[in-house]
Amino acid sequence: MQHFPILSIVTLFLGAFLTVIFGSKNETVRKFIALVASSISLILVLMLIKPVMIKNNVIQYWLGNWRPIHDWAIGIGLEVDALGLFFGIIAVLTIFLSIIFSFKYTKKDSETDKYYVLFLMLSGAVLGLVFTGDLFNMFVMIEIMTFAAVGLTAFRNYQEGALEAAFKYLVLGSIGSSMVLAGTITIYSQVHTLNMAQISALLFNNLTPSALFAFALLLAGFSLKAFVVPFHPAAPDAYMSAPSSVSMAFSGMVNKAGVYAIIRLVYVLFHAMDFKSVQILLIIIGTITMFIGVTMALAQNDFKRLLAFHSISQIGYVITAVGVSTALGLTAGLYHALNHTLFKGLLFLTAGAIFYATGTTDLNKLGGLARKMPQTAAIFLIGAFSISGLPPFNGFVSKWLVYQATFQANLAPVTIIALLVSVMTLASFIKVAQSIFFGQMPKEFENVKEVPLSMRIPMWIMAILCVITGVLPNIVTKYLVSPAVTAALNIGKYIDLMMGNGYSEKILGKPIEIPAVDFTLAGYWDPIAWLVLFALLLIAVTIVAVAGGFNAVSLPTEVDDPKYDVFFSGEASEHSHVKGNDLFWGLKHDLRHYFGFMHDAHSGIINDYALWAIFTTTIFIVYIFLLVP
Amino acid sequence: MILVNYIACIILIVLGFYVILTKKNILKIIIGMGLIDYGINLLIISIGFNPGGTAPIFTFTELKPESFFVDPVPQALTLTSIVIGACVTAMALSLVIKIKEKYGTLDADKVRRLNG
Amino acid sequence: MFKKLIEKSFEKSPWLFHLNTGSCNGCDIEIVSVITPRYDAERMGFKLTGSPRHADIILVTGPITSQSRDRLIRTLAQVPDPKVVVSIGSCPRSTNVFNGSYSVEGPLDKYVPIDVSIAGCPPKPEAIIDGLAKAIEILREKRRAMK
Amino acid sequence: MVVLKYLFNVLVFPGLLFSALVGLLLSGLDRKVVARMQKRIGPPIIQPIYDFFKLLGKETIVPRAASRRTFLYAPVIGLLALVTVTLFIPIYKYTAISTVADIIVILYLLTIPAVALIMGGAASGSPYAGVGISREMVAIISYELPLVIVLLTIGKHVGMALNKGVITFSLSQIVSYQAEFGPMITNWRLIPAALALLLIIPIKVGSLPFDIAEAEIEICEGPLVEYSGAPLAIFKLNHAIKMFIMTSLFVTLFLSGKGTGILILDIVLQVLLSAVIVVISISTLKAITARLKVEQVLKFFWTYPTALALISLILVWIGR
Repeated sequence: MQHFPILSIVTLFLGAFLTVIFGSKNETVRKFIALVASSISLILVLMLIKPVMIKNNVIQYWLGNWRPIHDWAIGIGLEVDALGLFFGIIAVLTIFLSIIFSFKYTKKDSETDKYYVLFLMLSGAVLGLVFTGDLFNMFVMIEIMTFAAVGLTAFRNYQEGALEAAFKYLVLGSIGSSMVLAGTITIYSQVHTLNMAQISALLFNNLTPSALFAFALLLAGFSLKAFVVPFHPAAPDAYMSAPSSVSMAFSGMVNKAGVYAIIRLVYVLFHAMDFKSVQILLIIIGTITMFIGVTMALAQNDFKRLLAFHSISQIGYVITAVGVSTALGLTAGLYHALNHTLFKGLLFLTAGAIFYATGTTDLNKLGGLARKMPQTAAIFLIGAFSISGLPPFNGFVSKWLVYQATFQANLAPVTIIALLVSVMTLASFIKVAQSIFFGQMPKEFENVKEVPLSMRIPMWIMAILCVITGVLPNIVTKYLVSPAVTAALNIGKYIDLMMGNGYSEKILGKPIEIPAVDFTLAGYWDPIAWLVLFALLLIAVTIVAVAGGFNAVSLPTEVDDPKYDVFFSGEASEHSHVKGNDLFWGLKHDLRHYFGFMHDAHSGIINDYALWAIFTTTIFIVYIFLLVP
Repeated sequence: MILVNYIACIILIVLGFYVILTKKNILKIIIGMGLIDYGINLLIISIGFNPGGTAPIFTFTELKPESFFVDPVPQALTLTSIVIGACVTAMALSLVIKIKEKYGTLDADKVRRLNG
Repeated sequence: MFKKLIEKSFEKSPWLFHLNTGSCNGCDIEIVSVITPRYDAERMGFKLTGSPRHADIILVTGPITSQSRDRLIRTLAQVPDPKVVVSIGSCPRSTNVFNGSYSVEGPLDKYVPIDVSIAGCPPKPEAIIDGLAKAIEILREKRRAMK
Repeated sequence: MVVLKYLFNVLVFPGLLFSALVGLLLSGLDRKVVARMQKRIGPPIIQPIYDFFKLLGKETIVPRAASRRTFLYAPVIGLLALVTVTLFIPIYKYTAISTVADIIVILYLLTIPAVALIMGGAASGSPYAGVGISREMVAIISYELPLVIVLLTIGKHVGMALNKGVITFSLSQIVSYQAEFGPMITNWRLIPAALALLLIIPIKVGSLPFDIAEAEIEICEGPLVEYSGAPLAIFKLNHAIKMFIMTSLFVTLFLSGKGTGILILDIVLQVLLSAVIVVISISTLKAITARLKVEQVLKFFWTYPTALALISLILVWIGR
């Protein structure tokens, strides 16, 4: 059980190297290696749940058996506590489903062995980042992750803008990594160790200016990896041009890794959450990310670019909840991160399915696909309803916890913006539903077929998970979210492992207890009663339908009878489908100055994006130097 | 004496940022990224410097209690960082070649089909 | 179990759909005046609807011009059963003064069986209301026949 | 035994039967009052019940371009959500189901009927429905902001008084607050919020000045253009129940109190007060104004009601 973390990481990297050696020739070997590697790491991480989550002890593993000598860490250690494992489970789940989806999805692409190598490298790096206990190791894993991500973004280089997106991602990514490196080194100059547990023990309330400088740099670097608003422009381009199974992994794992790094940095390394100013900084960033993400998404014309902006705005939710550093806030943040991975992954897979079936994801060209692809439409609706937070689905519970947390922390404006953003999310997904799935179908999609089964299985798995996490909030929180919150808030156990027992008791005091998220807190009347209620009502309505003398529904016959044509005030019903940017004219007209400004602000020039990144880093540094001590 | 190293690092990093921000030619942007990397590598090395220490390379026989070394850990970190810097530059250059093929120009103002 | 109630409600809430096939708007103003406070057809449950799918009674005015002919047929086909066709004014009955013109395609009953025909050019609102009352009777017969 | 109670609650008392009947009567009253204001006699009060049953008897046509299942199930889902909401709204002291967090659950459950209407319209595949959907969504975005601020204000106000400053989201606590301190409307700080909610009710119900989504003449009833027969009847029923819910929510939030203690009298009192609110907010506005343009709706709702609600939020915030 001691070796599971390192084994799960190594199997993925080993899978990558084996694919290079054996997989380059034929397809099945390559797929087999990828499947075996991801399923092994899935099983290993899931077996870690019992010891870490339930009995909540922290697993430590020293690479190369470089044990600390008279308790000074010299080797690289993996420390898996509940927080790390929570994000590990999210990552492993996304990897497994994405690989299954990509078997058929990349059938039309050439050189797919390069795809599997890069994807396994990406997944190994994310798992490594989540399990590592060493700051420099975290930097190396971030670097590998960015590297693989850039390679995968440019995978379909024939696609419009893929190369440009990859280049911008690389430049911004390397700026972020340099900041993380500089931050790591400044901490090292301060405490002369790289082990995170030891750093947090030594840095406990003796924050010298250089430590603050390191904190600002690390915060900027990690929020660039999590694509928080000032740093976000590389994300929509990258998500749009990468294959959908990869952009599902991006929005499921890569920005979650950034969020994990921020939580680890802010809660565990620097105990910065005791300072009110750091909380306000995170909340401001989160709220801005939320609002700009969704308003940009409303104005998009491409399905995947719209989804990319939604990932950014949902990460804004998570960061705001994490910024509200009460136990309820962190529970809301982590629960929303889990839900986000599920429904966003689902939506990216539906985007992939549409791209696979029709060859385009442009909202202005598609229409009426629900009749040809009924299952994809049903799955899309589940994803759309859960992201916009309608009750029976999982978005409702986590967004509801975010509202409660923010409002109880006396942040009324944040709650109001959060609720407004939630409605705008609903608006943009109605726009997508109308322009892609409903309405009239253009001629060229007549012979569109449903996607093959191996692509639909991961979609159905995710849809069911979406509903489960929505209907059973107390089980999910008890076994997954609350242990992670305890691990993040009272870090005594994490430090004791390294510095010997009782060390943290002296400096940190008693651990903070965590409120159990029960139904009333989760804004629910217990879900089983929901199901009973819905069943009762369905029966009632059918009784009324049957007895009430309803006449049979007259369905359209094959013959060309105008009775079943759509009412065009008398005209012959030619193809006129209200789609893409015909919708929400009223909103766009009223906010046209705002939308215009936003459109020009995302100019696409790499220098502007770099300017934003560096400008916001300076703001972080100045803010933290002025306000924190 | 060590202060000169720190000032050199700062100059290198600021120069790198300046190049990334202002130069429109994407090749120069890559050079800018390289500059930042080298600045930080110099920073790492100069952090681990103990005045009067010798290089931390020894065999067990030579290890005497009074032998005084420079801190070896940052030097290990620099190795990885240099390798990463090299790979990033290599990847960026391959992307630039493909961009030149596809867009026909290296000017950042023209390579902006994805915007808004 | 609601059969009797449904039948009674057909009599109580007939919804109208006004279809203008090139009329001189004399009859159209009369139809609208039927809903004004003075004659107030709404007290008997009449209501003008926007879409033929919601309508029970279709008021057709005007001599069927060539332009509006197939539109007339298509819209009438899109009305769910039971439906009643009421022609307002003498144009649909006999293309009135426009008879023999190159663009007029003859009286309404060439295309669809008319249930109630209200004469007059334009018919007085009282005549229209009386015609609609008869139309309600026919609607109720059609509903009973349909079941 | 509990299932029987739920069955009764869902099907009869606050659920389907009661709210449908009262909703239809309220919309009949609304049409009658508007007619009277235009010096017309107007239809009998039970006219909507006749409309409902007549539509039940009509033939249901499913257009060729429609995706059948969503087209037929959308109204039923809207009805389910609406009936669930009626269980949460307390009538003076009696509530069918009261959880800690009623306001936000109601807020979200009230979006489901609007989404059901949108899904139904989208599934019908008609361009009129497409335009109707986009207007309906703009309407939702426009009224969500002030509605949220009003609900948070009341929650904060009651929270400050009852459970030591922490906001309360539970309606039963709000009713018990009003039982102690008298109806909320008497508190001068909350009058702007009451005005804002009065302005929100017409657009939430979709009545005339703001019914940009179902404009009869412009876009032939918007999302409902392809509906006929039973689904249309259920949508009209949703429309009526929404009117009852919004007005009784207003009564619960601003006009409730100790009540008479006997359940039957409480119910009658609640329905009467809701009828008064219908006359004040929906009918008068419908009789006086004409339909707004699409962007005017958003501009209107993000300025006047939001400003009113913010005023009372700030007043409450600095109140204690």
